[in-house]
Amino acid sequence: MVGPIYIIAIALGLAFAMGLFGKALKGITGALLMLGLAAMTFISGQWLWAFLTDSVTTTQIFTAGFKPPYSINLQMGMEEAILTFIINVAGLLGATYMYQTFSKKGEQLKMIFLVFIMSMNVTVMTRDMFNLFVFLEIESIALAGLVLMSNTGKAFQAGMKYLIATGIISGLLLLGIIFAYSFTGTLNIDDMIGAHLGTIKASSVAVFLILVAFILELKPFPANGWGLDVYTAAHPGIGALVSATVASAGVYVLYKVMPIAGQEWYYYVSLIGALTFVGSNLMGTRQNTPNRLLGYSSIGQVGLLMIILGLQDYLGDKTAFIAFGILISHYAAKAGLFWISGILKANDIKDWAALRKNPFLLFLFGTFLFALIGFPPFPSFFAKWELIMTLSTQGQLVWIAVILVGSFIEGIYLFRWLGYALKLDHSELPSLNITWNKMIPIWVMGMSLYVLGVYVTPMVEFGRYINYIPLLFILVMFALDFLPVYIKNTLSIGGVVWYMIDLWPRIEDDLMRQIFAVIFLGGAVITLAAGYSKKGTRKGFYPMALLMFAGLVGIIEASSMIDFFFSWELMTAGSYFLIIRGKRSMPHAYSYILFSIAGAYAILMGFGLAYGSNLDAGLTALGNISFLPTLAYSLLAVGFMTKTASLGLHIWLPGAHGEAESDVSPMVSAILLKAGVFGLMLLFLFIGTDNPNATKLLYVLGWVGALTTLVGNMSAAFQEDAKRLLAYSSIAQLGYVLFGLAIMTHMGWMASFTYTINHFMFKSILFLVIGGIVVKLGTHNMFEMGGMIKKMPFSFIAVLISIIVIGGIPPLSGFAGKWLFYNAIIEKGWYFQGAIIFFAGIIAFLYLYKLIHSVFLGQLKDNHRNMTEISWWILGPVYVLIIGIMIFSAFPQYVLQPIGEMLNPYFNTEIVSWEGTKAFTKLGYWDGTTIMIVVGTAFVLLLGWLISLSRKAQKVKQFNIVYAAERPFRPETTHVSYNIYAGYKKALGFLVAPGITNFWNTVSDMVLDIAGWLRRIYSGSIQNYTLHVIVFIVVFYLITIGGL
Amino acid sequence: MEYIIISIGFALVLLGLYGIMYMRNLMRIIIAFTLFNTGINIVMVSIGYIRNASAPILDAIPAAGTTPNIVDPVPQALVLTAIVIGLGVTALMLTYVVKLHQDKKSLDINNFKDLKW
Amino acid sequence: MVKKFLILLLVAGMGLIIFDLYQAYDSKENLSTLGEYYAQNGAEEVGAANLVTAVVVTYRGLDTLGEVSILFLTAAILSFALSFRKEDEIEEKELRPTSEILSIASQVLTPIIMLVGIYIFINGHLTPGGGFQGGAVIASAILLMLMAKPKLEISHKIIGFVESISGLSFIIIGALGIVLAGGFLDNRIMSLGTFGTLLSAGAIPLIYIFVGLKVGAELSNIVGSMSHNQNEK
Amino acid sequence: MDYSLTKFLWTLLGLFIVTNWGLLMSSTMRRIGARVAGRYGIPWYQPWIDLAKLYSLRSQITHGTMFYIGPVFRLMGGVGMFLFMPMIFGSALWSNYSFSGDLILILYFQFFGMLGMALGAGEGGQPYSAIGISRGLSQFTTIEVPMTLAVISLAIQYQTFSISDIVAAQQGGFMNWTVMTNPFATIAAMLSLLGAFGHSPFNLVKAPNEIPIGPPTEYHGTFLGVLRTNGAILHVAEAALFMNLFFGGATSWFELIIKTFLIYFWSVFVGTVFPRFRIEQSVVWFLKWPTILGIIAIIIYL
Repeated sequence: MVGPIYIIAIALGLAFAMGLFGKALKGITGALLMLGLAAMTFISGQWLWAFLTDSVTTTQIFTAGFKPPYSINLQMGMEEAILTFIINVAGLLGATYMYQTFSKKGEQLKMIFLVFIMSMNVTVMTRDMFNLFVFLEIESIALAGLVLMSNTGKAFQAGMKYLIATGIISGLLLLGIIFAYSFTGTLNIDDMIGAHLGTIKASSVAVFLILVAFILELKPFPANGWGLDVYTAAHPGIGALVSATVASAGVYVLYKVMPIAGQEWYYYVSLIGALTFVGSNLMGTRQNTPNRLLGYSSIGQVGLLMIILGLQDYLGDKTAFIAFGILISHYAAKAGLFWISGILKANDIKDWAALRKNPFLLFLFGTFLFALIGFPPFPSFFAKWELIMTLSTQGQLVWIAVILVGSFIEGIYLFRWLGYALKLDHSELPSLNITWNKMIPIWVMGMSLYVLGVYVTPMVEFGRYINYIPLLFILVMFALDFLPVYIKNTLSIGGVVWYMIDLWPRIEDDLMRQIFAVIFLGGAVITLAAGYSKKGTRKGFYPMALLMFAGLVGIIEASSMIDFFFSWELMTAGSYFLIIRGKRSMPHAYSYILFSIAGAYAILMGFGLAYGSNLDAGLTALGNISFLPTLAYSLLAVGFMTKTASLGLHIWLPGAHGEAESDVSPMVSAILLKAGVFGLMLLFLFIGTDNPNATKLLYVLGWVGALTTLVGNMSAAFQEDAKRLLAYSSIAQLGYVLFGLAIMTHMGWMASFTYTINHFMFKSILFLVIGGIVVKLGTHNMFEMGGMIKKMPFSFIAVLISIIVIGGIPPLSGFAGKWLFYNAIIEKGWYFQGAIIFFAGIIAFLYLYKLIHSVFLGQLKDNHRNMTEISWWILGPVYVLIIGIMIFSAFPQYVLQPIGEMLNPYFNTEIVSWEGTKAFTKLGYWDGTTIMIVVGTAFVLLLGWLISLSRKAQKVKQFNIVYAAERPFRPETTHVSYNIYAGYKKALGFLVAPGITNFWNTVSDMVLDIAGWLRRIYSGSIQNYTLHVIVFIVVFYLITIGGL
Repeated sequence: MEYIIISIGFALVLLGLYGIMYMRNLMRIIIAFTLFNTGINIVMVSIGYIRNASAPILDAIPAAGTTPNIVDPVPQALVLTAIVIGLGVTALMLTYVVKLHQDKKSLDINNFKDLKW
Repeated sequence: MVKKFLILLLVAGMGLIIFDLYQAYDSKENLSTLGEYYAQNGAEEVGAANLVTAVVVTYRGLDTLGEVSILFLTAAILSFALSFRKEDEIEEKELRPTSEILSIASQVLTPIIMLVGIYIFINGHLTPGGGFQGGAVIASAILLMLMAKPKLEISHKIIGFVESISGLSFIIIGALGIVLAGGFLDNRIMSLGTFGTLLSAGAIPLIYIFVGLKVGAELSNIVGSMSHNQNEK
Repeated sequence: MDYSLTKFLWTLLGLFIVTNWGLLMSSTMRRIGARVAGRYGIPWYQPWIDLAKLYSLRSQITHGTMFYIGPVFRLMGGVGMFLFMPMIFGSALWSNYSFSGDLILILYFQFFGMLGMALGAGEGGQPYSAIGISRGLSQFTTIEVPMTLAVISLAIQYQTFSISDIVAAQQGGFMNWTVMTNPFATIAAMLSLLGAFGHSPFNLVKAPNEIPIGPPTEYHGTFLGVLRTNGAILHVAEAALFMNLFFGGATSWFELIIKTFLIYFWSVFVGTVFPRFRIEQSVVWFLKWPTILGIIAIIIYL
């Protein structure tokens, strides 16, 4: 194998040779540069390969023929191999990316670049303290040179700040090194580690200086203004390398020298890391310049890595996996993002909307952002998972909270950015001019994230159970994205059906999972079928829809917590992309994803506590949480409730569902919300009926559920937007489900199941039909509709049946839910919550009537006179569901009886017993079939009676009656169904004052204000940045050694 | 003696830091920076000082097991490297100052606040 | 005012750290382990009378390579950075003629200074001095020339040639160490010779010659670039 | 479960009795109201004349299918309530089809008719209808609050939702009636009944002089006849429900007639004394005293 020393030799030799032959070889210096970088990559690559195949062990490379400490030695181990490899790869790709720039600007730049990459290799490999210092200096000088490449005033300023700051830092490092030498008599890092400098009072100052210097090299908050400026002003190609490689090398160097200080100091590294992670991300929330934003994010990620390094005692042998998982994701993502930024040349993240002109770039952009946040299947996901799990086995809850809060704040700006790119208008922006050499590096980074993600999956406990087959299918759908809708739709439905057939035997004995499988996959088929009504290619829709469904199915199938969480995140990602497809969806999808991430983190922490209690990642671990069980249950419940949009966590839903595309709304409403229900059911089953740790929690959740129904229904009643009305209705319906589950009795669960099944069916119907109508009429406002019953009779019947179900009116299946609730409430004794639930149930009539009246009844509007029925591709699936409702209403026992039997073992409370078609409880009885027969018979008889009495009725035209309160123009001024419940609003409207929305707005304003206020420290003055560095040093000193 | 030298070194370090923080003219900042560097170099050399020892240049190969009475050569070697590095950094800073001056015709740092927040 | 106070406060804070360092410092009677090893074995192993040179060139040869790289980098960056300017901005400045003393003295002194510089780096393994010192002296001769004749254009070709050749040779000698001796930059690829003579200490004189040439060329380059830039408005 | 023809015929007979009793009761009440106001009032047979006239009107118009079916839904609501309620305690034949479901079924079946009426009237396109409906729905939501609380209180008291069982528990003298054993629930429910019957002060749904007759504005002829019929049935059925729940039920038609009359009279009595509320007033009113009483009715069982 080629020794790593040749990395240095090749790089320097080539650099010197370029100076010698530069003029003569002008044409091929570019090729030489690439060749040199390729050779360096090859050398580290072959070492990496050897380590991965276990054919070598950690090797020391001695120089000058003497053993350390007398001479300088390099070390090549697994970690060094990985780092040098990624550094050289980034160098190679970076040079490819900047090929034109380099050839324009002359030989010197190429030499500088080579030395730059080489110096980072040495900082990683060297085991000599002073040598480390020398090559760090080379690195910063080379970087300062590369910054000059931009040749702008800003770049000069940034470089100057950088030079002064690093000059001070390295001066102090030098002081530290020389004193460390004077105490230990060696410069070798390993010998210094052996000397335990950090524990001796006198030498601890030296340790302090070394440590603080290496920490400062990583640009800790707030002493990092100079670093940010470099990110902002440097050529994006250089920014990519600073973020990807300099940061990686710097983190590794810190990791290398930390043992010199000893474990007493680790805590402080974590502390600084936490400050940096949270602080930097916080300020990122106010940033609109892409490169600077990336800078904030980079520094934040490095902060996270510092936390991990500082916590390595807790993380034990998982440290490497976690750190590398985060590091590599950060590395690939940041490099890719900077490169994309270089292509776009935008000064505002809003201009990234231009990305849509190149779908590949958009895809890669999304990939990088999701990798940064830590979504599956990227390595950072697994790393974060292991991080949280391991920390919780050590009881480090505060650290978990800090890490998750920081990650969440990062999500705030990353998803705002993604939203801009996906939705903002880009017609004014120039089209992109992309050469292949700029595209290839970005592709390589993007693809490597996927490959690495899959590669590391089995390294995590239970990771091997993660099923990548659906994801492969989705990849194929991506590849086929150019095909027309009807082909892709057929393929998608085929895939879903095939998966259903494949899945069924695996869940044969598990009714609960079967029910949800039918809701998820059956729902998928039905809602996808409605997609036949769309024309064109519908770019990007199918992969994302399938991603969501894959996630949903994964949740059902999950046997371990990681499996579950993996699928949960996939589902979140898929649904985010679905939701944001709507025309005005950007802000709503944004709040959706933020709530989802926060919820996911709550779940993650809950899982962590479960894992910490059992050291078992199986899902069953949830059943036995001994470590802070109440907290764990609460976190999990809150996490799932972000998906069910319970009160307080619901504000994302109306907009997200209301503005989504017509067939996406039913997907995200009727189907997606059930994921939260499934999660809650799993959780509550694991909690068990008489768990003393959850009694209070369940009681609170009961109230939350009840109030959710009240607020949801009342808000729906005051809506003018048809789809938002339905969205609020979903909130309320899920409130019922939550309430029933929180009751934790047989009867309550039966009610919840009934509601779940009903909501799936009627909300699919309503969203499909109303969505179709909204598209057809071109307005969401109900007061602009009317009289559609004449134009769309089949839609009317579908909606009529649905609202009978929602209202709980016998004989349809909604009544079953109400009846079960009455029984459950009396049995449980939650009378007042129950009263609220029923009150809310009656309020439902307000919005139901508003919906059907304003859309279908009343007066036909002038501009709708030529409307026809909505597409049969929509009505077809709708009528399938209506048949389902009818069957469920007439023969509820076929569904509810097995559910009851399934629930029996879990609850020792009163049960619903069945006698043929009749259901009994201790309190009452109900016979769905008989009611259907009686009502049906009586109805037919009465209708017959009326018909027999009627003469030949004469049809009246619309204009035969007065228009006392409706005008076709500016209808909202006089339209009877505009603000139809004005009086009611006057009386009870205060109940739905947007208090919760205001609350969240205030919170977000506060966060942004804090960020805006904090970032004023970055005044742009060189002096201030120097001050920050010195303040950082002095304060750190006073805290650590000064004992402050 | 060595205490005085090291004190001078430290004093230069502090003086340099003060200058870097206080000065507004870029050239002066660079001068302060070289003071800072020089101070560190002096400290480094004095660390290697051994009382009553001579320079680390030998007249003959010492006999096995005996140690010639010389000062520590290591800090001297290090200082050599440090000086060169300091030179490189200073030269680079000067280049930057040239570029900055070309850009804004000014050396006052308050004129270079284009990048912030 | 507040700022001034804050700066003083910070300097005081740094003073606290430095005071801690000062307290930790003890004047020494004995060499450190590393220094002791070099004192005992350096002369024998490396063959250089000047132990500092032994440490710089051989034991810590990688550092020296780094130093050379830094100078190389700096020179490259300077010529790169100072070269790109818009053509119309370049405008020759009218310069005062240099004094007669300076111009005549420079003609006399330049060769002598150069010679001294060469002496210093050739004898780097025997006497105080070495490649860097020698190179710096050579560059000072160039500086003197420039001061005497501000319009003097230094031939970048020659300087670049010297610089690159010597750098490349350094690398090759270093790499030969892996093949012929114990490792990268091992000086024992040539015989160690008689201790204390000019042709001793293995490859050290050779390396120092190249280092000296390289440093001299690079510093001259830096000085030249700066001066060239100075001449323009 | 008895689906025999005998049962069917007996139920039809019951329906006939109830309809006629309802009509008679309404004319009686109107007379009482007139007398209080110093007028003479209609003859007791007036409702039959009205019905005959309405059913035989020659011409009729329709605004569409839902308009046509609306009255059927409405009538189905009233008839259904009757069908699912045991009328005479202890009689299998007069218990109608109450084996299909319990009290909850009846409570929710009320909505069936309301919804149909609202939809039918909605298709008529008459703004008065829509205004009437929106008021009706608004008011109805809060009427149900005390009612729900009372029903919950009853369920706690009797541990059953079965109406027959509730009646059975009240047998053996009026001291066993719910009105004596659970007065708070009874008062709460009786107050909510005022709203359910829709007499003044809660008659703004139909609001004479303001929006002619509310939801049925566009209905006339046979349709109106059907609605009137339903009104008669519904009043008796609702009164019978209250009778069963709070006043010991009835063991004979005679007892039923007396009790339903008195229950109905209660709302007429209040109606002639109090003027009409605005919608926001009535909505809030039901959430005040009746609700508080309902809460007390539950608290005493906690």
